[in-house]
Amino acid sequence: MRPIKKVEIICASVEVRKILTALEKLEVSGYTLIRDAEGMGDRGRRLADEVTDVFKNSYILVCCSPEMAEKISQKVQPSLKKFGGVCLVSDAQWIRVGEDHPERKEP
Amino acid sequence: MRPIKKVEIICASVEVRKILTALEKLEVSGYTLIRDAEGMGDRGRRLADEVTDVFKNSYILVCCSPEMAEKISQKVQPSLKKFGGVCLVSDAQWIRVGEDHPERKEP
Amino acid sequence: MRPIKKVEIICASVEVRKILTALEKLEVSGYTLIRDAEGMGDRGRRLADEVTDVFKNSYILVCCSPEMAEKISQKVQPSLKKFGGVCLVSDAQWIRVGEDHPERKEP
Amino acid sequence: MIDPGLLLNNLLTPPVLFFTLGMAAVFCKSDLEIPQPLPKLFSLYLLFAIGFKGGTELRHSGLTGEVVAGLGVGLLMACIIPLYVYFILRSKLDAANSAAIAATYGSISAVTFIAAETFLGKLGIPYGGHMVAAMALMESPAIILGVMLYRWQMTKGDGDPADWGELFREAFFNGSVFLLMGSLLIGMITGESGKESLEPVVVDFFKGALCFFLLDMGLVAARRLKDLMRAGSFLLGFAIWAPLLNAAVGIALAKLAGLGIGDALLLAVLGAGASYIAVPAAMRHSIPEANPSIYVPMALAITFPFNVLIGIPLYLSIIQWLWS
Amino acid sequence: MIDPGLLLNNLLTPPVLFFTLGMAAVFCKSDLEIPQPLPKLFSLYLLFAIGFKGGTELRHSGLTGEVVAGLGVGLLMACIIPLYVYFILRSKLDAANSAAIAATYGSISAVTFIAAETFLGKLGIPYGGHMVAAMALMESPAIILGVMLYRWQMTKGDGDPADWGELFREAFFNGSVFLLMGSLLIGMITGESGKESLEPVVVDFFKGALCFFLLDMGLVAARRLKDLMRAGSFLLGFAIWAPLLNAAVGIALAKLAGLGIGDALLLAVLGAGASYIAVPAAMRHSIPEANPSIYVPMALAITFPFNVLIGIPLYLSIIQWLWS
Amino acid sequence: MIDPGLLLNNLLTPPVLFFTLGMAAVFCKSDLEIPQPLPKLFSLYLLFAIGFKGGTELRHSGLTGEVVAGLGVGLLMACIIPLYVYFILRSKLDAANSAAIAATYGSISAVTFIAAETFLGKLGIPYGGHMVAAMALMESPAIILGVMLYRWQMTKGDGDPADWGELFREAFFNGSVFLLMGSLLIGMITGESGKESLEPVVVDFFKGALCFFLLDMGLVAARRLKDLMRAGSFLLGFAIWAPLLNAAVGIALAKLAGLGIGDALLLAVLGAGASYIAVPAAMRHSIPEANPSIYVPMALAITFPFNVLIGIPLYLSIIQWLWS
Ligand SMILES: Nc1ncnc2c1ncn2[C@@H]1O[C@H](COP(=O)(O)O)[C@@H](O)[C@H]1O
Ligand SMILES: Nc1ncnc2c1ncn2[C@@H]1O[C@H](COP(=O)(O)O)[C@@H](O)[C@H]1O
Ligand SMILES: Nc1ncnc2c1ncn2[C@@H]1O[C@H](COP(=O)(O)O)[C@@H](O)[C@H]1O
Ligand code: NA
Ligand code: NA
Ligand code: NA
Repeated sequence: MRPIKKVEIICASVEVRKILTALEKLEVSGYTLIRDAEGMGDRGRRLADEVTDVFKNSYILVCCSPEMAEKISQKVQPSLKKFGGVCLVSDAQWIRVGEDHPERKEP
Repeated sequence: MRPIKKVEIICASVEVRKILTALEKLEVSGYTLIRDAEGMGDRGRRLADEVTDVFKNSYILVCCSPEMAEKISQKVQPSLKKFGGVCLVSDAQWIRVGEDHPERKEP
Repeated sequence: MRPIKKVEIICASVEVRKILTALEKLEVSGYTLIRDAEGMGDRGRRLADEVTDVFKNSYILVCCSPEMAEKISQKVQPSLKKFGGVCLVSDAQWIRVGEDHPERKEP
Repeated sequence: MIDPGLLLNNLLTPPVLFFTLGMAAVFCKSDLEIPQPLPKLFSLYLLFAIGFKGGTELRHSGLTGEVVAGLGVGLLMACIIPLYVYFILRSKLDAANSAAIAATYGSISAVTFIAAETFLGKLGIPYGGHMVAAMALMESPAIILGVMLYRWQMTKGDGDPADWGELFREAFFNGSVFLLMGSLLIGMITGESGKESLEPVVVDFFKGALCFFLLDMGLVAARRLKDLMRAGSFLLGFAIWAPLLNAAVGIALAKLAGLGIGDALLLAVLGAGASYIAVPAAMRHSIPEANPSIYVPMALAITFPFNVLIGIPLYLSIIQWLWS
Repeated sequence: MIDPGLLLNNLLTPPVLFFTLGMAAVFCKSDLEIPQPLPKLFSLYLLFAIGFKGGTELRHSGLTGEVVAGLGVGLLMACIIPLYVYFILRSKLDAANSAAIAATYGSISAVTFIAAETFLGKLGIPYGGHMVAAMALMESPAIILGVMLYRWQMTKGDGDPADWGELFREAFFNGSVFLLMGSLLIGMITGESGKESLEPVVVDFFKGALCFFLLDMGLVAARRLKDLMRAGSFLLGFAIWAPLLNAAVGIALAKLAGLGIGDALLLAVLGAGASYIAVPAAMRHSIPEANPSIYVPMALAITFPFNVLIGIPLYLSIIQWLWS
Repeated sequence: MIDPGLLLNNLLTPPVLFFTLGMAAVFCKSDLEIPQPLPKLFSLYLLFAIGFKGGTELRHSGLTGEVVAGLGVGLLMACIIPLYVYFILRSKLDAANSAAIAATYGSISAVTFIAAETFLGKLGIPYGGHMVAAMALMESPAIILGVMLYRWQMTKGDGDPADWGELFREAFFNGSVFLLMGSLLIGMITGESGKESLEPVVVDFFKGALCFFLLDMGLVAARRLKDLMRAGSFLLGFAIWAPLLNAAVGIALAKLAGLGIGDALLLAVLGAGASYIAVPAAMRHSIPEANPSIYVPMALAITFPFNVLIGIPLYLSIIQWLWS
């Protein structure tokens, strides 16, 4: 059991690729993405009902250290500013298993 | 960085329209909706495996002030009571961009 | 309004069935499942883009007492260890309706 | 009374076999599944195809006496069934659940209807395209009646006036009713030329889509069987004998109205079928006090399989015997 | 000037009627919906089918003078329209939105094109398969031009060099452009034998899929109508007269290039159509300062219905009158 | 040895070209994608169609000596391949990954099989419908054998007895195996009459769906290529020479059993193909210690493209040379 920061990002679907790349560059240990989310905000409704993803949001969750949370929220600011979205940080306990999982063993 | 309340509502999919309308009437600044969720609760399993949405849940997230959180949870009580569901309130930091985004400029 | 623990589990989709069964055996009062999630972690990317669910995650949310949260996180450890995933516990207020909902009345 | 040849003839068609395969998958604990929204695609397609075909045929036949008789008898049946079902159930159940089940059994099951059409097609027995119109007309009245019965019972009428508008919208502009009606209308408007242009999709593609959809229905029906144990043996039994009773009413009315064998079977099946798409969606809003874990599995996991596997050939046997 | 027979002939085809049905569903507050990603399936299918068919026909016809003329005129038009649209709009709008709308109207609408093809097919008027190639070629230039206009305005050129590569990727390798181009190429490569093997899917299935897709377009267009109120009356009007103007340019160019009636209509429709798939996706990345709640609903909720319901028969009336 | 005419004949068919288009889209960084669950729709459809067709043909031919030979040889092969693959790999890999890869290569790839059928169809070379039954039978044994090898190695047998039941369920009632087997059975039961009613869906629609599915496979395979770098050069090479070796075994067995050219090719392809649907799903549960980021991309991103692009015409060249 380890206290961590939960960073939740709701962003425009068109920005997901860039944001995930940014997260990987920051070397986060992992992230989870729920691709299809709708929403309403300052920029009006996004109903996700078109064939293009222009009016669609996605939800990204990152569990990380407070320092990393700080870095992430800095990093995604410009995208959220341009394309809309929300970045939330909250506290949680990560009940994580040891690092000795089998798939790590290189063949 | 601004402390806010995170209101999470899990509700019957058939009620989503009404709840979103209620949120808009309360003039929340925004919300996010994940339309497809399954679940189990006092009313049994909802497997979301039918062509009708009768046994399906949806997930709604609203970030707002404590007062608004109070209002929202009052407002959704009757629907949750009739159709089942959960309303959670927790704390988070909203790392939000300034309000000067371009799409606001009316043409 | 009642303080509760929010247990969030991100697990391999192939494990969802087993984990839900485990939760039901522990007699949780309910859970919510978002079936389609992608992610990245120690075991690489899971893009959820194949016809098999081998590289896909799911998201499970359980609201419960601290004791139950403890039991759940113990229970899911082996699965998360073998198949990857995350288990988070955080605090929230459950604004839950009374138990007198109509569907309970047996016919 | 049921002709074993007919029964076999029905059981050994691909759609029915795929339904059985779906049920078998659940019993074998196979992980076979048809993820959403694929079943929705097939259900939308079936409504579109059957509505459109019915419309073109209605245009072709015109508004003959036979057509009027079929529609009239259908509507009549849709108003009778919910009434007696409600009063039968009230002896054992509360008003909300009785009303919801009455609406469920008073309305129709499009897929059961399609299975009956397919069965008639296979046997080469003719039937009228206007029966699709009858089906479309029969979907809504039961919803209205069910809710009226319930509100009447509750007397106090806590309903604000807007409620009734909402109810009629639910009943008539419900997604599946709307698509069926709309496609029927478009079929009527475009007639021959429309039929030609959509033939490959509406006709050739139909049986395959039906097989797929029934495969999914089999999966869902089998999964729901467990839920039914909760409903108690009275309701389990009801889910079998209600279709029998309602089919009998349909057959009697068809005989009185002088319909042909094909149309009589379709009418019987419209009576026997219970709605698991349009009605549950409407009941959820209009009678939230009723428990969907009762009325949905009854329609879906018992009445539907019963009709598709045994009911259809049984009703046809009876009709052939009565009409001959 | 519009021939009422033609208008009716267009309005009463299944695809147009299903579009209307979709709009009606929203106005009646029906809960009919076609959940994602089903609309994506139909949109991918339509691009695949139209590209492949066009390719096989192009292979069949070869690179004749007529083909070269069609492609050349199409490309020319795709470069002119964004320019004048941009300068017209700049008088009232900021650079970002002007550029995005210019790209939207300079590019094409595949479904409008398909509706025009279907309409010609119904009337038995011949047209060249190479017009699909023209369409494919016309999708990207407007994107490039729109962004160039915008960046030129901003002068400062805050763009890091990589930006242009990104832009060209957006313009030419955009999902829908890529699939259309790729299917066209594959159609050209496989020719007759490919056509034969895919005929049932690419031809027979086409009209049905079109109906379904248009049903969804109707739903989405009607939902977006509200958003348009924000856009103000200038842009509302623009969404009607821009297609008229652009169609006129297309017709004039077609006349000058000596195209036949069918090809002239298709060219007019390529001019008149506004993109609501490829361009919005590209603009979102390349001109994020523009507001998609303006340019998408203009194209989708006004220009598209206008073209499909009235524009196509109107342009044809004019062409028939000018060509005769 | 490979006949360049055959190679071209294979490379220039729509399905193979669409596969290439999918790979190209990823290399060009296009954002083209086929969102879930659409690929699942096509994969379910292909299993349904191929199973059903095979069943009707099996019914037609009956249980002749040829059929028995085909099935027997197929089953034999499905038991041999996992064994030698396992022991080859054990020299370099741990037991878990060796066993999982052995199961992957011992099982079959339905889409590779379909591509081979399509190729034979195009060349007009006859083949037996019972080979689909052989395919269905060959899917499970490799799963069982792989897990047995692994458990035998671990000796301690930490398995509670229930485990074996679970394993057999995974192997035989796996979604894709179940649908294939079920459709085959339904095809056998309904025979001619079933075939007629489903012909448009099962036959006419087939090639188009195959193109779409292969487009998606191209996208996924190309995305996975990067993951493979992790796997190391031994496994990369293995993913090429294993299909060659297994095809050779298949060809040898076909020769011994006296199969015709068409059936021999299908058997070779059943040997050469590696499973990326049924087996990974089963291995994930039964050998969680094995790394799916190794065995899935090997099968999907190397062996599959190799077989579809080069393998099939290569095996046919060899067979034609040996059989003549
Ligand atoms: N207060 C809020 N609570 C939850 N989600 C929000 C909120 N505001 C915005 N969002 C989400 O962020 C997206 C973009 O917001 P905006 O930039 O305000 O238009 C919306 O479509 C919502 O999905
Ligand atoms: N304890 C819980 N934790 C998480 N989700 C719950 C819980 N209880 C209920 N739910 C969700 O709320 C829905 C309706 O619950 P109920 O009203 O208890 O039947 C369920 O289908 C779940 O999705
Ligand atoms: N730090 C993290 N934050 C959010 N999600 C994570 C994190 N680490 C892992 N995950 C999720 O858990 C899955 C399995 O992780 P792993 O076991 O680390 O490969 C990933 O695919 C992610 O969806
Ligand atoms: Na009925
Ligand atoms: Na245009
Ligand atoms: Na193999």
